[in-house]
Amino acid sequence: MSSLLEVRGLTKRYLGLTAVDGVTFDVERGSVVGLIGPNGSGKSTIVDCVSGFQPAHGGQWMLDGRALTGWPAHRIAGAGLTRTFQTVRAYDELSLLDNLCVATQESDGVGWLASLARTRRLRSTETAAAARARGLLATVGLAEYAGAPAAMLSYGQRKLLAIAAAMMARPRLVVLDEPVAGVNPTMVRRIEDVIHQFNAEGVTLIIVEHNVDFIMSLCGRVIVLEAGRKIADGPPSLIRNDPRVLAAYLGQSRATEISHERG
Amino acid sequence: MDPGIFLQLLLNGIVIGVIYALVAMGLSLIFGVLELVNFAHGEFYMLAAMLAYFLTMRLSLGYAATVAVVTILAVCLGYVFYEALLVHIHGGGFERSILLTLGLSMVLQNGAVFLFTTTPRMIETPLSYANIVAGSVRVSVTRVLALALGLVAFAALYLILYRTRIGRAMRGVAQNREAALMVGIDPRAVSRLAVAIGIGLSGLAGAALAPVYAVHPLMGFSFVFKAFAIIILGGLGNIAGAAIMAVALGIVESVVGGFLPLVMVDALVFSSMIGMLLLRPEGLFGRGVRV
Amino acid sequence: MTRGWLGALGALLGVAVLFAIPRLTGNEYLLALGISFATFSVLSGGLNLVYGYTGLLSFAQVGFFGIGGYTAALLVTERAWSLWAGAVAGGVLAALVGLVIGYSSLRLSRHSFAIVSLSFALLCMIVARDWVSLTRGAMGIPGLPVPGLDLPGWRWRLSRPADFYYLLLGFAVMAQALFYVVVSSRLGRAMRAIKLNEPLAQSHGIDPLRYKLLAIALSAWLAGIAGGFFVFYLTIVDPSIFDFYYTETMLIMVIIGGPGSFWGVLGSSAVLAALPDLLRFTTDLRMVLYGAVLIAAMLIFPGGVGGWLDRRRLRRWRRPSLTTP
Amino acid sequence: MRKVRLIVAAAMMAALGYSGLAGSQEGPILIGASIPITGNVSNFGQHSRWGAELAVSEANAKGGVLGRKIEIDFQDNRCNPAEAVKSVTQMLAEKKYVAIFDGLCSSAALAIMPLVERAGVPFVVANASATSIAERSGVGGNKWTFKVNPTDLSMLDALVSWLDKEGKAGNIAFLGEDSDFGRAGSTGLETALKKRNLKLASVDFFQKGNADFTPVFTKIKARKPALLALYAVDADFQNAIRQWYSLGGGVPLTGRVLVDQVPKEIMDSGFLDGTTSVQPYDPSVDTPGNKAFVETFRKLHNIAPILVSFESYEAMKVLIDAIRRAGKADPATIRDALAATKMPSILGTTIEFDDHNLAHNNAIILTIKSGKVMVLGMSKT
Repeated sequence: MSSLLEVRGLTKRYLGLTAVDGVTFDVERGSVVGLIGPNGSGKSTIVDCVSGFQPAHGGQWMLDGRALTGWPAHRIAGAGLTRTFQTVRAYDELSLLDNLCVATQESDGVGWLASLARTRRLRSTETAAAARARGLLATVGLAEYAGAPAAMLSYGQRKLLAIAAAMMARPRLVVLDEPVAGVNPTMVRRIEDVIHQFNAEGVTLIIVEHNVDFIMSLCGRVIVLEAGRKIADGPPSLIRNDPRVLAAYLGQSRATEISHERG
Repeated sequence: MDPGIFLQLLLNGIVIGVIYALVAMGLSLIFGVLELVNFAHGEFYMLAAMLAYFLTMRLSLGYAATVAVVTILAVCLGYVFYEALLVHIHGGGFERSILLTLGLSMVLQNGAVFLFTTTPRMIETPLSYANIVAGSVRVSVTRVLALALGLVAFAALYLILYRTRIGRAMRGVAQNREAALMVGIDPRAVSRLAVAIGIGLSGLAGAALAPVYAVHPLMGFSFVFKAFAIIILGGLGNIAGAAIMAVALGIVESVVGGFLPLVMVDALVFSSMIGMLLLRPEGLFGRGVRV
Repeated sequence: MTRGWLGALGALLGVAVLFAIPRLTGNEYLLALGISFATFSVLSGGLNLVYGYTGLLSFAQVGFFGIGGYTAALLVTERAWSLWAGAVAGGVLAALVGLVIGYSSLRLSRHSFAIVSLSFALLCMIVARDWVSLTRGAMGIPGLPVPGLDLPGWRWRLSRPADFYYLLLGFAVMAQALFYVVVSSRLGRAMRAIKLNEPLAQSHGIDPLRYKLLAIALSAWLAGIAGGFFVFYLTIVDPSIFDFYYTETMLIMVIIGGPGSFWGVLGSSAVLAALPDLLRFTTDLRMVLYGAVLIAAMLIFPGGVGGWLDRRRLRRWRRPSLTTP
Repeated sequence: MRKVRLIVAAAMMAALGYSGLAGSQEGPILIGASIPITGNVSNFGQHSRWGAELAVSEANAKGGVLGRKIEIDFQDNRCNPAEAVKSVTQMLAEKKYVAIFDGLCSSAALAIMPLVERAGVPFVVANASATSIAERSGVGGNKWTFKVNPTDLSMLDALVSWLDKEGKAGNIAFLGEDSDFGRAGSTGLETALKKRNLKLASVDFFQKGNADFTPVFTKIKARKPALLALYAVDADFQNAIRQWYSLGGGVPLTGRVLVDQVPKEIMDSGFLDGTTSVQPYDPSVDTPGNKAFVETFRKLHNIAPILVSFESYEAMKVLIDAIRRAGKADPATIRDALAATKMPSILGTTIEFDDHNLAHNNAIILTIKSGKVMVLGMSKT
């Protein structure tokens, strides 16, 4: 089981504050890895650097052995590492179907001229993309609104659409940035099922989240960050009682009480 | 380079710069608070100059009285301008503001041509020919008065923005509209005041410059592009940046105008604008008011 | 797809009618209006591609139009090129200038592109007037020769307005067809995605800079060629070709037509190319009325005609039958 | 799609409907005028209009011409060839205008010339300064275009010969508006001076609508020229004169100085004494015709006529005179009548067209002595 993503010594500094301080971790092919930590621990910054939206000040990262360090965001996405955003984003004026088709059109190898000349190859690629999009909409339960503009969706529905869009281009690794933040409980379960289904189909995922229960039930492995440094990395059962993790979340004194209770 | 000439150019540059600042600060305030560009800003300056000419020559009002009356009327006009037109496109209406103010500029400019004809008018009072002479340097009194008015306006605007509650509210709305809403600032009242002050400033500039330059319906147009250049170079929405840039531009135009051919100066202004942007995209002084 | 075929048929019919006009009426004024509409539709179509679809506010269109005009005029009068080669060369030069402006300012922000494009248009006017050795200065280049087209068996001398009507209308139809193909293809969809949410588009593998430069270069190229043809219709090119009045007209056409709406902008280009002339009955109040129409249009049609059409489409989806979970 | 074509059809119908109002055969004689009503040359357009309207109202007061009243339809060309072509094409398409008048800006006039040639309608240019207009007209060229105002070349030659006599021609600084008017002035002066192997001391141009001249005046003052050739008009001229005065220029002006527009205070102070200027026209010329013209003009618009008002007034009188001599309101006959024009000008000379359809009205050389404008003499142009 070689690792799909290798991150070595990732560092990012803002105006005298080291947001990410030499973080190193691997992600196994087919696994679901959780990334948790209190506010300001550098979770989102790591996602932004790895996906090319923020320049890193140090360290390298490789996908399937290919170095992506310093690549612009759109080339990293093309290489098979896609992501969603903390503040949910969608193309409001485009239909749900178009929202998804846009996500894959750059990586299906049809050039500009072919697109303009509407060659047979383009038409077949487009119909295939539309079919795949309808399938993904069905998976996330939005199939009946395929033609509606994205502006019509509720907050939770937009989260589902964003996840579906990230899956469109058959990525090797998808990073979900707080997929269930601010979402009602029924929708959280729906998102959890959707993630399970995509993982079952072979997609490797990194999930950045505050909802620790959500992470503990979903992820095979959890990485915990505090103030830009990795303080724990292992299966959920181990992480749940690790004193340093408790200290990071609950403060030192409370943490020691709990670890005594749990013996 | 005879120092007298350099001093003459420098002094002249400062006077023009301060007047550019009045117009540019008004434009910058309106852009900062309402996030919309007022293409009709030059026309308000022209209307103020026309009114100043009318008051001085027809009603033979004194210099100070004319400036006061024109500025107050300009502030009221700013209120009316906001309530009648700008209020409808508030919030994210950037492209609609372009069209609305372009339309207004056409109506005001061509309306003035229709009503007052394009014949240039000069304010002829004993004041307009008085000069202050120091060695080889000569400056007309009306320019010195315009400089004084400009500095008074700077001070007044600074006090309003940084020493009053409404001023703080204005800077708040300019920096972050949503945050200002959440703490209960009424954006409509603040925006209306910003427009009133902005138009008031360009009214003051019109009144101050009426005795210096010939007054005619097309005098506002050449000012608008210079004012755009200034507020962009100074950092959009940054009022202090606009003021400093305006004075700097006035000085550069005047001093360089004394050496290079005059038409080169305009080319210099616009190419330096492009150069400045490529080096510091958010303008010399950063986004300033808008964080 | 019947709606598509119906649309295509409607468009073909419209074009056929427009081409028949010179035969129906000898009224040269209608031809002049038609030429003005054709030229402006290429300019506003280009601006709609750059601003309406890709979200880049640009004031540079008139600069490309003028560069095309001057290049064609200079190449034909100085180097004895044909109008066809001269106009295309003018277009290519305009596109190259567009790429330079675009690349240098877009790496920073959309905002700086708007400002650089404004300065560029104003600089063009100054250069046209003062770089006398290149552009003959304020006098412009008068007396442009009558262009001709020599095809085996058919020699076309464009001496009458009807000839230029066919030329500019034919070019406008081709330009609009090219715009339509682009905006209705996935390229257009990618451009709209960049306008609607650029970071999201980047996360989907779309390189915004490539599409922005494509939009700028294509619209500049077509605007340059249109400039080349238009100045030969006028038989003179002078610095007033860079008049800010043209920029205002294009912006008005796109904003009233509705940015991002192909047919809306095409329709508004037709109406607004004729409107200033239809208002000629009042010599003095013409521009005052024109300004008043703009203000009224903005207060009544906030999103422009296109925006109004979009809101109607949205309302159809808000019917109560759409149950949300 | 249907909606869009409706809009286009409506626009077309409106245009057709508008042009359908052809006047009846016996209605007024219609003359089409294309002048800048908007844009930064609108002050010239306004004066051209006032001048032409005065000529027409005087003719109509005497019963019009051929027993019919005369009417002028002014259309705006923004001093832009595209607008000029569109507006003049509209007028020519209605086939009811017997002549087209002025164009005013050189590029607009040059763009109108091929239209009138194809439509077969006479075109009387009153103000455009480009020499290329006359070069392209008359024998072997556009025989429908007639230019009433003289070009700068001949006038400036007369001025320079005058200045040379006073030995001041060698040190002239030139400051002109960056337009066809200004550029024609600088080339005209340079050619006239080259004939006497002299040169301009310095040449500067300013952008029309530029308000502040202090920087360039300071530069010029530093070079201590003997004369300042100033080519500025309306608001620019007012600003320039006042700023030159406030800077204590101390050097008289030359070139085409609008002497009648100098503020009284500056004129009386003797600041401009020694100024010698050449103009195709000046309100202070004391011929009876000019006195009447200036008086009526001042009564109507309470300012004195400027060069443009005079040129349009005279050009319109030439056109009306040609219509009278043609005997019928037919463009071709009017053209022939125009070619044979021999009309007394209010400046006392007679206006005739040479083989390039260019009239050579006199140029007036003026000077200012102790605050008074004096006519030094007239010279053929």
